[in-house]
Amino acid sequence: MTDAAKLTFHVPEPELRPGDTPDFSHVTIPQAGSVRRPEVDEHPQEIRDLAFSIIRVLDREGRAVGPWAGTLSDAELVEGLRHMMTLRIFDNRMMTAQRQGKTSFYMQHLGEEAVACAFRKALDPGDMNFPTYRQAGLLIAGGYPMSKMMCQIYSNEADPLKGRQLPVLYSARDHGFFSVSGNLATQFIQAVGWAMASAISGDTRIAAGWIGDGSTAESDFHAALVFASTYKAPVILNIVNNQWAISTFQGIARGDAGTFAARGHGFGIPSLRVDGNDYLAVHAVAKWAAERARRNLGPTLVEYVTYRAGGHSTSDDPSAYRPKAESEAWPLGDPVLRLKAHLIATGAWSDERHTQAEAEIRAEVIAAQKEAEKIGTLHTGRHPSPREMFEDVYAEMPPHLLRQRHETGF
Amino acid sequence: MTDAAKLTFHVPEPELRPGDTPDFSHVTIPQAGSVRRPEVDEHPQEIRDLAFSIIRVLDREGRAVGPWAGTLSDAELVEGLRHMMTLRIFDNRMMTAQRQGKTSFYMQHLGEEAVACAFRKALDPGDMNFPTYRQAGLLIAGGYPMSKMMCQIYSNEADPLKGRQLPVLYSARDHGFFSVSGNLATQFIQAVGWAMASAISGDTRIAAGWIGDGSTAESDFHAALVFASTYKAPVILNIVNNQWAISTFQGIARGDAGTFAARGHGFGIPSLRVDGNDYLAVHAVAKWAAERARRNLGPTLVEYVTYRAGGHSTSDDPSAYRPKAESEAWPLGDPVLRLKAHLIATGAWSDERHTQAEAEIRAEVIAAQKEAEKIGTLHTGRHPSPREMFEDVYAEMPPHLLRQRHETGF
Amino acid sequence: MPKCRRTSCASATRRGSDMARMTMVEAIRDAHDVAMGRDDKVVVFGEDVGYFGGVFRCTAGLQAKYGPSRCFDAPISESGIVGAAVGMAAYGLKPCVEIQFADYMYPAYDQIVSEAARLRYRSAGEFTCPIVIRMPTGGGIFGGQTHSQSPEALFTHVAGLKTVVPSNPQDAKGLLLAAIDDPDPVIFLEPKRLYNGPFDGHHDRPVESWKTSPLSEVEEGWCPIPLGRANVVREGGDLTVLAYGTMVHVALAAVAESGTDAEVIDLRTLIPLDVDAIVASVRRTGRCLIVHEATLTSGFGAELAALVQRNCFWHLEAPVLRVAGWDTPYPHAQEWHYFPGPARIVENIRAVMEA
Amino acid sequence: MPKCRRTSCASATRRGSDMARMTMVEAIRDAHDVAMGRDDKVVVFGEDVGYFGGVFRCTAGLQAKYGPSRCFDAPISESGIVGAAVGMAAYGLKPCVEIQFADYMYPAYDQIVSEAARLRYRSAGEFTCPIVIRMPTGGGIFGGQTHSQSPEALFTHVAGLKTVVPSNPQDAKGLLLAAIDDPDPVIFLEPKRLYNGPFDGHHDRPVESWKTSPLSEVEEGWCPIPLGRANVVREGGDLTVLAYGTMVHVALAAVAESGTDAEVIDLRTLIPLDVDAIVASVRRTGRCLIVHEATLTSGFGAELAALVQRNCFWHLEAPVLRVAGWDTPYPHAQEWHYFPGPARIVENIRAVMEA
Ligand SMILES: Cc1ncc(C[n+]2csc(CCOP(=O)(O)OP(=O)(O)O)c2C)c(N)n1
Ligand SMILES: Cc1ncc(C[n+]2csc(CCOP(=O)(O)OP(=O)(O)O)c2C)c(N)n1
Ligand SMILES: [Mg+2]
Ligand SMILES: [Mg+2]
Repeated sequence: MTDAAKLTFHVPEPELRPGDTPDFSHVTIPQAGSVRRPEVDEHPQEIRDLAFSIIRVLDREGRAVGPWAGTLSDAELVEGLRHMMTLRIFDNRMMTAQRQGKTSFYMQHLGEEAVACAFRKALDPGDMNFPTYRQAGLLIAGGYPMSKMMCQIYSNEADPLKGRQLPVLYSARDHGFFSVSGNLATQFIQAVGWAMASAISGDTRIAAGWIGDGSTAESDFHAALVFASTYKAPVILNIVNNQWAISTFQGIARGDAGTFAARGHGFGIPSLRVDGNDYLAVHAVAKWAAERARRNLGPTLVEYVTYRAGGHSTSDDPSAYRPKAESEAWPLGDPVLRLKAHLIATGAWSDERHTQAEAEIRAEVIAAQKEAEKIGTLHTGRHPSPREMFEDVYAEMPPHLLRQRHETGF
Repeated sequence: MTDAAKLTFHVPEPELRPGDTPDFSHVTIPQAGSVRRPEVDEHPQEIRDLAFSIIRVLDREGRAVGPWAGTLSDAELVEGLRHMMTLRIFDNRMMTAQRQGKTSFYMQHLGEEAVACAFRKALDPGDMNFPTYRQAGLLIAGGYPMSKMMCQIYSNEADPLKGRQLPVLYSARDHGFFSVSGNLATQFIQAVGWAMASAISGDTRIAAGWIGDGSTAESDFHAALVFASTYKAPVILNIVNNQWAISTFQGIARGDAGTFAARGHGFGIPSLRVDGNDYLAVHAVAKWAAERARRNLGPTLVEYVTYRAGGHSTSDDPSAYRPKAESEAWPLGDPVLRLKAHLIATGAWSDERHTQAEAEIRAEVIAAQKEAEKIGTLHTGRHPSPREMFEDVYAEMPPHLLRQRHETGF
Repeated sequence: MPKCRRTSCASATRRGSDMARMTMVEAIRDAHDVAMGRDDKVVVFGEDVGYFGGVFRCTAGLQAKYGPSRCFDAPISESGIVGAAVGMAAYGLKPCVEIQFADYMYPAYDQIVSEAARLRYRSAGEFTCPIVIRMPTGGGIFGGQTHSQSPEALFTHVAGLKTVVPSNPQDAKGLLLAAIDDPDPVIFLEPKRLYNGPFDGHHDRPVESWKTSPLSEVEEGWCPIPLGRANVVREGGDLTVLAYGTMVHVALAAVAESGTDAEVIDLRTLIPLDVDAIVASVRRTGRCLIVHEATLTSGFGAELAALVQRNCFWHLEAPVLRVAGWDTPYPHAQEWHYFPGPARIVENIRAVMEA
Repeated sequence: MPKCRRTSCASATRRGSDMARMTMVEAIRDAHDVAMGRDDKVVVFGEDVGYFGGVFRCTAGLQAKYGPSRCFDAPISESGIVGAAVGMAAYGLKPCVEIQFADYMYPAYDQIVSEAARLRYRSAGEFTCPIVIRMPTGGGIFGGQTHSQSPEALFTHVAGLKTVVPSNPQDAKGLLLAAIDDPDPVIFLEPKRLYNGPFDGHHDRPVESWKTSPLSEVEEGWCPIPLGRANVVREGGDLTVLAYGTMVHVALAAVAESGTDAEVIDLRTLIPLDVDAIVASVRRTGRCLIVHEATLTSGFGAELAALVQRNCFWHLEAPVLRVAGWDTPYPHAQEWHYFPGPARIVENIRAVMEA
């Protein structure tokens, strides 16, 4: 076919790069309350549309509207707000600590606090999350001690992971928080395996897998969907679409699909898309998915639409690849401000109480930090013994490791 | 949630196992000609239905009907019939040769001949297939010498692959046939890479990837869809759904999805499902997909619905896991008989010509076999020199391999 | 086999009525059965493993006996199989999965190396990964480059994994039981050429069956063989031959043909390695030959040679030699030129003895 | 560095105006630029490689200069990246791809081992795979277990691959040019601790920059360094130290501190290995120490030790010793206890000398 036109190569590009003026006016944001809430056992084919919309509860005036509203009391919402505020202040302190050389590395959640904080409250004790590095909200909202998190970040003597792991790669079994891997996506299929195990055991506990938009390109994302779909595993498969994967915009991973939620359609898995900056919507959708899992109806895929307002990590400066003010232009707003506005609107909260809460939380975080720093930071204070380096490779130390530890003199 | 019912574990099972009476009456087969033929540039969203139907051209009376009919002349169809007959006789001879110990292993195409044979005719010279082990029809329909195929199967001195590869893992660059890998699914993303390279180079050639139903569970299937969708690669992604993956029925790989074609929907890739036992339908759909690719419109996913009528390989006996007569009950019939009936109906063919053609083809195949066997079979005759074992590991033999070859005395 | 000494799960006192003759396939099946019967937490899955019982039949009958929740078919996704197993282990089950051929473990390599092997370490023991990953390994069946590989060195380099290679039905059962019982991930490589009979490398002689070998006497019930202990399968003073899997039989044949009084050690477990047994033997014999099917360069033989020269330097009377697969992919037609058969081993025994 | 001898891309005659000072990052970028400018078939892609220019900036500026068809961002799918590269190579392009960290190569391992490495062989030369897979390797940056690994032995065991590890900007450029030019797949491991300056293991001393090192003098333009040739970076008679990557610098520092007159060889290419250079040196010195960051067991040092004892047996006056990472995952806080620093090397130099 020599008369065919030459092929050309297509590389998706974000619309905006440094220097451009942020503009999200072309992004269609459905009105809060406008997306229906199907029964949990409705056939996945019948709810295809939910993967192409955005489930939202909080409207512009801060009112909770529509069929997804009403899953939480005001008291619970105030607690949720405090969790998000805590996470933000925690992040803030740790970003600074990293700059001060107290740790090697940190990753914050700025702009995404609602996702993990609200999700956590839809789970029951005993359920297990398989998180990535950006779900510390699960720990905060689950009441895990902040000083313990900081000890991990500082790799000090009280680090529950004995200094072995990169900062923020927590593990907290009793808090339903699986050990975070540095390798992307591996946890997604593990979550499915855990859920399969629960079903095999005739248990009632369910699992939740977590993955970022960029990481959905990894193979284990596919493995997870294949296994979840095949064995109808009681698992919630969460995609946190914060628009960016380090310097790469979501279009590189999503390709020509309308949304990440659509990935579920190839597997007959009910797939929902939700406003990730809306604490109430996240919670309601998580509850819905958890009920499906617990009623043995199988997996649910959820895409949380949010925005990574900060850098990817302390090693990253996003101004090199996106407009500086892009995050402010982000049309779904800030999760903390939105929930605050809602609670003020309902009368359960006020600016004064907010300011006061902020001060209280800051004090708590600082107290936790002091406690952790009393023990040590990466380069100061007390650290796990180098002996620890040789422990836990196996349950029992084999002769060759004993020999090596001996060589070190520890 | 201690009041929740216990979870139970779900393992999909085929409806029928050995001893059961085959029954496909619940399988809905759309009427030939009933599925519309969209423009090649129609939006994937608009043709979602094509992934859940079956495009068919040949009706029960052997007539070619509907919008997908008419892509081939009678002469071309006669040629196609001869290709399928050739492949079937070739398979037959090689199955016997394996039982006679002339080779270690063989894999046949019984019941699936139309897929690769018809597809081949939709490509242009220079296009590249990335096949699995069950697409020898591409070689037969492309005029590759049968004796060369047999020399590969016999690993004899004239084996183009110098005895290095397992039988049927052919390679034929000049015939647009990429070296078959023993590792499932790896070729699917490679096909996308080849297509990307063609686009990068401003070429006009396109690629086709091939995969079995069972192998779609592998990670590289996902990688292929992600890359094809992202870079709009000029590639046709073929899934041959022959219902079985060794002993495992398609439900284990497909899970809760309606069809394999549906997998494309998660990626915004136009996805078609076609009667794989209908030579005309396969060709028409392949043509459509090829045109999309060549017009720089990007990838197409095609699921060919067919049935593996024989064992998985010469090492397999399907009566251990499925009813013996299942293949006869298969509602899409036999591709050779269906095309034959059509050509007889149009007057382009007759029972006599068929019988005569069969005899001619058998003679051709036997002649090719004689030619190959004159050179050698796995354990008799002339073989590639053991020296060949050390060649082609690298373009130039590095010192350590030279030393090893020297050690062998060759 | 003169001077043959064996330690196995069949303890002397229990010999007799509670022994059965089994092929290696049957012994592996039996180990599964015993482990599943003893512990509900043991689940078995893999490609074609459920209804059909595995392409080598190692799991035949288990689904019928224990139900599809305990033994089931998996999609063709090695990373999915191992990834799901890691999650199940984190839950508290003890998955024992099959990779259809060792050659197909690569898609699962990330889950094995980055996840299974490091989970206990990275979580400081909070989560553990007691899984067994079985895979048929090695050549000798005209399987070509994707049904013949011996990738053990790709596991022995990974901290956190144990790697086991049995050479006979007794060991296969006992070691598999120990592997399933082990609190850590174990790679269990099954020499497929030994599934149905021993093989001494003389491919042109009639096929042997396990039925006539004393090594097919397998104790019934729960009879684990501890990981980490080598087995001296032939005592001798002239040199020490280190081997595992199929090569144990080939080495024994070669030793007999060479007329040397070699000590032959079946390593059985590569990690943890029985260094003491190796060192004690080589210090006594002063000479060492290492045999494996895997490609030579960076094969496990390299580690063995490095350890031996390090620990036995002053006792060595000749360089440690290695006989291994050539540094090429495993070819199909040239199988017997590739396979390190008795002739090549005899030649190298001579070289070690004459150095 | 007394008695320092180097062969590099900077031939004596061309020294002068056509030299530039570069960090290793700049040298790698320059090699890409030269290769892309010279040959349209060279395409570069990987995660964050396009617009941003790579998390270590090794491809910065290439997309702007050559356009997004020649240098582009890839989805986070290592198997996709390598799999697509294999297909592109089969088409006739010469892809040079980046895996963001060597620790993340495992998802691509199947495509590397089963496909790239064996394509020429299995197709009898009909299809070839001239690809380069670059990946930052090694520790020393507090990267924890998933940003510190040295997986070279997982490549050296695979027939069909070449494995390269440069230790300075000159070599990085020259070897990368040769790798891109090579007709076969090359694994190019870039010691990330050396990206911006040399590092001798004294982590408590001020960070050094390449700017003051003569090794940052990099020839401009096309200046490949042939693969397969080691570099004697310090001549000496007491013992031979074999190292590559970061450990070359650490070994040199340790040698200086030990006061021995060691010969230090920078292997540069692990496969094909410059066995002749190693054997010649060890036969002369009679002693050998091997140093690498990767875990000890089944590391590339095992192969080196096996080769050295085999080829230099009658010349060796002491066992070959290895200094390496411990057989544990790479820990975060204990980095400097894990890293084989100068003190450990000095100790082992003493042990080799005193044996
Ligand atoms: C297997 C693997 N490949 C690459 C990386 C490097 N890496 C770390 S985070 C990241 C981006 C992930 O983006 P996304 O999934 O969107 O998550 P986000 O950071 O936005 O939360 C990359 C490429 C890795 N950790 N693991
Ligand atoms: C990575 C990998 N895993 C497993 C196998 C073993 N295997 C070979 S063919 C096959 C079944 C493939 O079934 P399908 O994809 O449906 O193709 P079909 O044989 O039906 O044409 C399996 C499991 C393999 N070759 N490669
Ligand atoms: Mg993201
Ligand atoms: Mg199939």
